[in-house]
Amino acid sequence: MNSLSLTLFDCVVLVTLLGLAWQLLATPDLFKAMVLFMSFGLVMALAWVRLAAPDVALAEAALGAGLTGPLFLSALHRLRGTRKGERRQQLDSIEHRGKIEKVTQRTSGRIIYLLLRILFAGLLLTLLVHLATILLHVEYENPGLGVFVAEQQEESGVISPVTAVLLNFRGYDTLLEIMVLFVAVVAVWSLATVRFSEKSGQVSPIQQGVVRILAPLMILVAVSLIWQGTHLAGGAFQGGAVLAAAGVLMMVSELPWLRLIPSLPVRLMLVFGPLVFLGLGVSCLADGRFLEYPGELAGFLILLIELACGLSIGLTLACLFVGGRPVDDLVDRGQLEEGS
Amino acid sequence: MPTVSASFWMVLPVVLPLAGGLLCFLWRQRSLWLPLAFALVNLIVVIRLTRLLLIQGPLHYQIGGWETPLGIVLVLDGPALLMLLLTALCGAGVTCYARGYFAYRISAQKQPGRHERQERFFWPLWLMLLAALNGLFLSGDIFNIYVTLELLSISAVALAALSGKPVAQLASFRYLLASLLGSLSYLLGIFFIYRSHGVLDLGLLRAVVEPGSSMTAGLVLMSCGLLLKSAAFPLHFWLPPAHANALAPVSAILSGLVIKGSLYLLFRFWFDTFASLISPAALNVIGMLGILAVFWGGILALLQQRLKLLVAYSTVSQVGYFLIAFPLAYHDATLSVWTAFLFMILAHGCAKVAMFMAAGTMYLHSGHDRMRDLHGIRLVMPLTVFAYGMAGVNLMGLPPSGGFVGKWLLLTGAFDDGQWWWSVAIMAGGLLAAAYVFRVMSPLFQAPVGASIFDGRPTPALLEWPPLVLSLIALLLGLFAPGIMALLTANGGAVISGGLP
Amino acid sequence: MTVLFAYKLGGLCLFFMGFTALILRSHPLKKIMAVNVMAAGVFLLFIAMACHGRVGVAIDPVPQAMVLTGIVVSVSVTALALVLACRIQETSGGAGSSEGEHPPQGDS
Amino acid sequence: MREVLDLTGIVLIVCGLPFFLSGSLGLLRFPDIFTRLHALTKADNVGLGLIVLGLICQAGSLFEALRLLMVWLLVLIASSASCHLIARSALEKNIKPWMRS
Amino acid sequence: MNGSGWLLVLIMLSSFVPGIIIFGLPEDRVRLRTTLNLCGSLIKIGLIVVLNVGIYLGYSYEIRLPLVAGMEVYLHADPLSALFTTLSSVLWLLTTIYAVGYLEDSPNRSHFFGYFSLCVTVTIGIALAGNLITFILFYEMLTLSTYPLIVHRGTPQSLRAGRNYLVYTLGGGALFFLAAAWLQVLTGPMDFGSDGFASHLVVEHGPLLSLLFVLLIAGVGVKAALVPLHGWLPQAMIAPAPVSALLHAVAVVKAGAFGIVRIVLDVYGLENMIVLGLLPLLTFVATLTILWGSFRALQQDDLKRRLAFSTISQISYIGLGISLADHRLALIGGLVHLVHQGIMKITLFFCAGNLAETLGVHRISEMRGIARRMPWTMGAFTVGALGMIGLPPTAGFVSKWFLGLGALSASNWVVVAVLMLSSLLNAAYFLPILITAWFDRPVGPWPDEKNFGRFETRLMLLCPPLLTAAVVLLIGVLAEAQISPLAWVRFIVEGYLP
Repeated sequence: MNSLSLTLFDCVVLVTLLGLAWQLLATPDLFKAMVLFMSFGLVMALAWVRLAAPDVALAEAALGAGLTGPLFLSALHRLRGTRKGERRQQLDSIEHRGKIEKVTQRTSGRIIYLLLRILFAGLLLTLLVHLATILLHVEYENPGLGVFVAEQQEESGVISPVTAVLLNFRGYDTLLEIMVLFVAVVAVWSLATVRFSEKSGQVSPIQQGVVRILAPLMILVAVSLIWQGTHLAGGAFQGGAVLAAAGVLMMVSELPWLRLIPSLPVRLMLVFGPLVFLGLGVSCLADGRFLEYPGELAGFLILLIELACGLSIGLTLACLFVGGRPVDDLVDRGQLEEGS
Repeated sequence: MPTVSASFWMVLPVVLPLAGGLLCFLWRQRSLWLPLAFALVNLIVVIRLTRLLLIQGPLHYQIGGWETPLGIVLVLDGPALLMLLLTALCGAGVTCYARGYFAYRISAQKQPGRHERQERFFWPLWLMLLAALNGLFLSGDIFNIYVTLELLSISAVALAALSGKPVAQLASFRYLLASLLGSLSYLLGIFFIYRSHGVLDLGLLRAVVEPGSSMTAGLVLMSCGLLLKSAAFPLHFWLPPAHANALAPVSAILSGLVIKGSLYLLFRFWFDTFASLISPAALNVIGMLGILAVFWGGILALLQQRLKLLVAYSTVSQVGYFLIAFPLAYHDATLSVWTAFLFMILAHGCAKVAMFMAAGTMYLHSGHDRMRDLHGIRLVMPLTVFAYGMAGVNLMGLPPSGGFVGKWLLLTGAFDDGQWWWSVAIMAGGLLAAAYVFRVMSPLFQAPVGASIFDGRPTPALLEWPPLVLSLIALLLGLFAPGIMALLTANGGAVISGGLP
Repeated sequence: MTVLFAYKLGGLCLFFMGFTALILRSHPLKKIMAVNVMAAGVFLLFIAMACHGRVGVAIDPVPQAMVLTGIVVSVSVTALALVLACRIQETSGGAGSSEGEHPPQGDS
Repeated sequence: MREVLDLTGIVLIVCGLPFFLSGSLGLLRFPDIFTRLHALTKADNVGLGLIVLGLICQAGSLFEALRLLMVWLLVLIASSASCHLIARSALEKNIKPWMRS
Repeated sequence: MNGSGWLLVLIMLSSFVPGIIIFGLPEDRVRLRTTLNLCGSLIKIGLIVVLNVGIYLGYSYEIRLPLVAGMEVYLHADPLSALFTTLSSVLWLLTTIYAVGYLEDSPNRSHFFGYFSLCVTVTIGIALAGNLITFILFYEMLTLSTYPLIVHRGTPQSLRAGRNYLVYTLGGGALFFLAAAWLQVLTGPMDFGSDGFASHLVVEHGPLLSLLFVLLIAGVGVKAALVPLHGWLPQAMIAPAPVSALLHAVAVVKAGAFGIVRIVLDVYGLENMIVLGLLPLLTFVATLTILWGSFRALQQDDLKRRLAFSTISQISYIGLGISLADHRLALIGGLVHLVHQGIMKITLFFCAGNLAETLGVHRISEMRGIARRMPWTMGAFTVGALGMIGLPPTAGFVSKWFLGLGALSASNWVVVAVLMLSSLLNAAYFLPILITAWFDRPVGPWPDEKNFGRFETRLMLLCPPLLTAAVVLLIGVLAEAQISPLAWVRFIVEGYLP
């Protein structure tokens, strides 16, 4: 009975996932697609829970749904803000829409286009079926690396196996991954300057009040998630995401002091986590190997790294959401002169 | 203790540029000499590693001290070291050139602030890219390779968009999507491989790999991703606009180094790790794609009006050559084909970097790169034109360049196997390359007609010498062959060392 | 076992749905979303593999760690892609850019 | 004691479910944004409250019970605030409330 | 006995190093540049004298640099290469002197002389190449280093000529490269002078080897201007006169002809050539080229164009001699023509350059009575032209005499006829020039006359042709002397046909 209902639940989750994905990809309405995308992320988190991956579920809820959704929304807002008149065409030209339309005006063109689509769909379907049959028929009895993780868990200094893998056994991957985040921020900064909406005075007092209550709470949650990472689900990424969410909330509510944060402290904080990780890794070189934590200190060092990285990750994600460098960062000289 | 010291040197090519990138971002005022120092130190480290390799043979290094099935291993063997060497050399060249490039533009004072900003963001991104490349070549773990690939492509995209032109941004957006698609395909491939054997380490994989549909599916997916990332023929659509519209040092990096990363991986997977899965049919398909790429890229390069686009299309064409090496390697997956492949990669890397740098200098001076209107530029910057020509010799595969050695080895390989038809394509491609190289040289040699509007300032040494030196290295690469062979055979004869025994 | 297979199949379907949309949709935001859906599909495959459903065998944390890495990477790439898309819109529109940047010209 | 708690829990949860159902129905069937908000928040708050209470009956420790309660409280705050914001932006966009017509 | 291989390297460096230095010199350092050039070529000639003596005494000079498996750079001096080296370096000295005078006021001289030195270095490399790979190495580099010289003026015409040159030579180079790679796979790495490959291959791969021979000859034939592949040469006469001299006498065409000799004698070997029956093919192409070149030369009014077509025809005498190589006398005639043709043709081009530079005369129709204005130049021209026709006592007579004897001893009447016909044709296109220059009265002013004081033209322009004309007469008269090209060629032939 129990397993049957769970199976049913799984099926519902899966069907919802696929349906949502189909809808969000098919709908022409961008806003609807965003909303569907966020719900897609949440259902995804449910699926992770069902698949016994609480760490991933937390990360998905915080990052995949919690942060990516607002990212999309703010991007849409930004696009719509500049999207007036003839500029509307710029983005559509990415796919040479016009050409296709011209081709499809003729009957022969339309038929060929249709045939191409059928061919494409057929190809993909064949591929899908092929891969699925491989998954169904070719089964392997290898236990994966779980056995090794379990064997060496005690040496890793932490209790949670996922954290052990992330920060100790395969800490090098994680180091590079944090660098990916960092590069993303540098890239975003190189592209644009931050901007705030003009109507800061109109933020609802209720919103501000709620944010004032929620933000400290969220920071608390974030820290606890990071700390909890050593023995339960959680860790730097999840905690950082919650931290970022707090930041995003504050920014959306246009708290006045946020505009004034200068570039240098932000840069310091951004670099802090990666630098601590890298530095601790290198300091291990002194009497061992790169990223080889001395046995008794391993747990402490991992917690230290998680804290430092969690802070930086939070700030990184918030910066990604803001979508530009701080206003005082490398201003055009010409612009300054115009201003003065 | 020798092992500690060896391991110490092995992580440095990754750690140093990472630290450099972080510091350059943090500490902007010093970012003028900081990257230069890091690039040079990187070169020194790699040279030191070369010595270690020659003395000790291939090196393996477990990060964090964890044994292989679980931990990540760095592997340094002949091919990896050569790639590191290429990266370090070109990296040092590009770093010098970029400094000169930005200094020249900043001093022009046309758009105040703009070029300073570009430079400040260029350094951290470039150092991160360098770290990613080094990590990629050293890595012995398929998932770690995925992470380095991501780091590589995200910093490459950011660099490509740096110029701020809408065209460049559009191109880099496409580049981003293409490389994301490639990464995801690669990741899906990892899934199929991990589920078959439960290991990620390349050396262990090579030991356990056996023909089976799951493994094959994984390899195919991974290869598709890598082919997309290296702009193999039908998947090359993103490359020319992205490479041609970026800033000159960035174009050099993208064309000379970045696509080499995925190409190298592809070759390594097919002929080392998963060699037992490869069938002749698959190799022939790849070879056919290569031929198509050679011709398609070459013909399109001939049709271009802009210098940088021409050079970008020539990259498409050259990638074809690397793919032609695949079918020829099948019967003889040993020394000679690895040598041919690596020679071509090294030669093309240096030559393409030099070529884009030279093209960039011409652009700086004339404010455009329409080939018709570049006549007489030889008198203004003879060294740059000379560098361009020498790099072109490499692409044509004329002696004594590295391209010549590679082509010779490919040709003899083709005749050895009795697959002489590839040779026709190889030669025809060389002629096409000659055609498009001299299509540029011809106007450059033309006597100036009327008053040409060149920027009157003298070309700084930093803009002239790096391309010249790199192109000369590429040109004389053939003569360094004994040294390169010594590196390749440092393992006592076998080229590849793979993972831990 | 069958449920896990269903999840894997779902993952594959998501991957291919995303791929189709990536090719066919023209709007950049849609393309970015499609990539995210593809990524979700791959992650689903990994996690379903880790949770092999055999009694007495520990759940494999390595794929979970890989997926965590993947999620973080995909978030950062998504953010970059979104900003890039916005910038394309803004710079190609000429005026109204957030930086008051000079119209780009003669820039290689 | 155990059975009593279990039973209470089940009853509470079963009581909570109709609220969710009606809330969802309202979301789907109500004519305009304000009425939909009304249905959604009202029903969900009570429904969630009942379900949380039901779960508290199952909770192993006081700490866990407190945490569950916190969930409810936070959702209350968040949903009321977001409801307020949605309504506000609807008003700003001059969306007229539905009148029986 | 072994001489040091470093001598060969030194010979190459003696022109390479000045070349590199000259590239870096500023435009106005004329004197330093000239000094460097002359010193380089004098040192080179000195070294080559040492080399020749050494070879004559039986020393062997070689140096190897293995690159990758089956690929090594191998420099090796044998009598044949010594012949070519000597020719090129002596003519280089003269051409350099001439070029200094010719380009006195033109721009971009640093580049010009830099590339010029590179060209000669590479030509010496071709001469000293000891295996096919090394030959290819320098052969392709020759293409590259001559291109800037051809397009030196930068006019649209010269750019077009340069493009044509590249199309022909790079195409030929590709064929050559292909065939060489294939041949190496069949025969294994093979040094020159080893009497060709093992004869059992001929049995196994006869048709393939014939095909490869055709490809190889096509590859070198482009530079040697064999008939269907000669199109670039008349166009390239647009380049300055010293470059024409270089192309026709010192480097390019000669390298092609030298390549034919190497392929026949050293790659395939005479025995294999006879077994494969490929010699008649070469004879056919050579005769065709001789006749076609002469016919076309008849129709030209532009002096340098006529000389270019004459080169096409004359160079094939070498090929003709080689194609009858199983007969000693013909081989001697062919090889000695390599030298004789070079000296005679360079004389003619020097003179043509003088006419153009001093009087602006480019066309034969403008040459009426020109000998009265420039008697010395025209005297030298006359000697060269008579040599080309093959009249005694010039050098041309010697080579034609041996060729004719060879053809007779081979009883190849077609060749005999062709030789006679071509001599007639040569006379037909050279004699009118001489007649109009010496015996017509000048009409009106010269197109673009410059006055150079005491002499009819610059001294540096005048001396080289006079010198070469004297040499043409000398080696004709003293052909049987101890030290003469003929004697050296006999020495070479002893190696091949003992």
